[in-house]
Amino acid sequence: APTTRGKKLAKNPKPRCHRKQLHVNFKEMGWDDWIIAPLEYEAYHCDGVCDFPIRSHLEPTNHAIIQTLMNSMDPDSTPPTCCVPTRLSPISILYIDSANNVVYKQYEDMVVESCGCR
Amino acid sequence: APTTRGKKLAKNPKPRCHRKQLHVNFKEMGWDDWIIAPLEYEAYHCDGVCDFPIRSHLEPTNHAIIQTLMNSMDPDSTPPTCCVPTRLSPISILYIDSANNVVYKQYEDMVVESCGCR
Amino acid sequence: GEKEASGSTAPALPQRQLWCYCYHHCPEDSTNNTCRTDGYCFTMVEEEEGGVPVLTSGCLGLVGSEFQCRDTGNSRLRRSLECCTDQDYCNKDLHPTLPPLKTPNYADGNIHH
Repeated sequence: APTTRGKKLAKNPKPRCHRKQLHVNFKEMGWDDWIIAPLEYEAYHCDGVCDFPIRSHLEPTNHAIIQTLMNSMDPDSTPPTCCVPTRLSPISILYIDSANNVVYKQYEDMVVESCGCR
Repeated sequence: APTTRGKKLAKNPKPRCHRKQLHVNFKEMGWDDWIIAPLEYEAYHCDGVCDFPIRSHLEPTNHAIIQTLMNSMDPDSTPPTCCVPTRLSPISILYIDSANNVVYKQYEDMVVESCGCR
Repeated sequence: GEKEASGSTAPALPQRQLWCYCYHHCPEDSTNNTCRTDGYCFTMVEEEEGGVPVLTSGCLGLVGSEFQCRDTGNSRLRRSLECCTDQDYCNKDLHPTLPPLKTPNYADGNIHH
């Protein structure tokens, strides 16, 4: 069995499921005609592989664990689970609505706080 | 513009996010030494693309919509969102625990009821 | 553009469930090409990779409808999406047309035609 001293470094190039940056620019989306502020914000997104065993911080469901096990048995017949947001937070946006009112509204689930395998 | 009569049938080969079968066989997983019943069940899984616009039955979050829009602007810099279970249901399993007791327990989140883009 | 009903401060929330005409990627339990939503019906025309315009229609949820119905004019594929909520199956009367082709802006300004 592999000893910890001569531990073989995993050559797995694919990073595991984690949160990455995703800078959203409403101006580039052409929305500066209705959004006043903010015109950009950091939304983050989730990326990376979900392989066995799924670590606790990725909060797998029982189904995700079973699917991951089956994927490890036969990758061709069962796809892996997917790295997705598990916790999100809101941001508030000041905008002009279609009746030309200035509105300040909280939009739920706009920023990724944590990712997991589902 | 395409008329509804001569409407161009979408040639999109990639099916969109939907629920697919995933038959779980505990015997094949080698778990028939501790699981008494059921020895197999239908767990389903989610598969398919999440492209713009995300339909209502896929229950996108605001973040998923923003990410999908950004993916449609520049697929190389922003990955698409992922098709994952959004509603799951439990099953009950009769098994022998480590103290050799026969236990009947409900396991949460074992069967996919619906899929969505997250 | 979009025919979004809107109130003074927050957009009028369409409480009732709206029936929409649905073509291409309807929900699995859909019957007769229809779907139901708490939000908007839509029709979209999008130019596929090969340059062929494809029509799709269906239901968009209320969550995120401000974003989806406004869409972005900077998507890689040319497309046009319209939303409506005034009556059941209102998207049958939506006929979006593809936006004009964007003329590539040449870096070198000395190109004379």
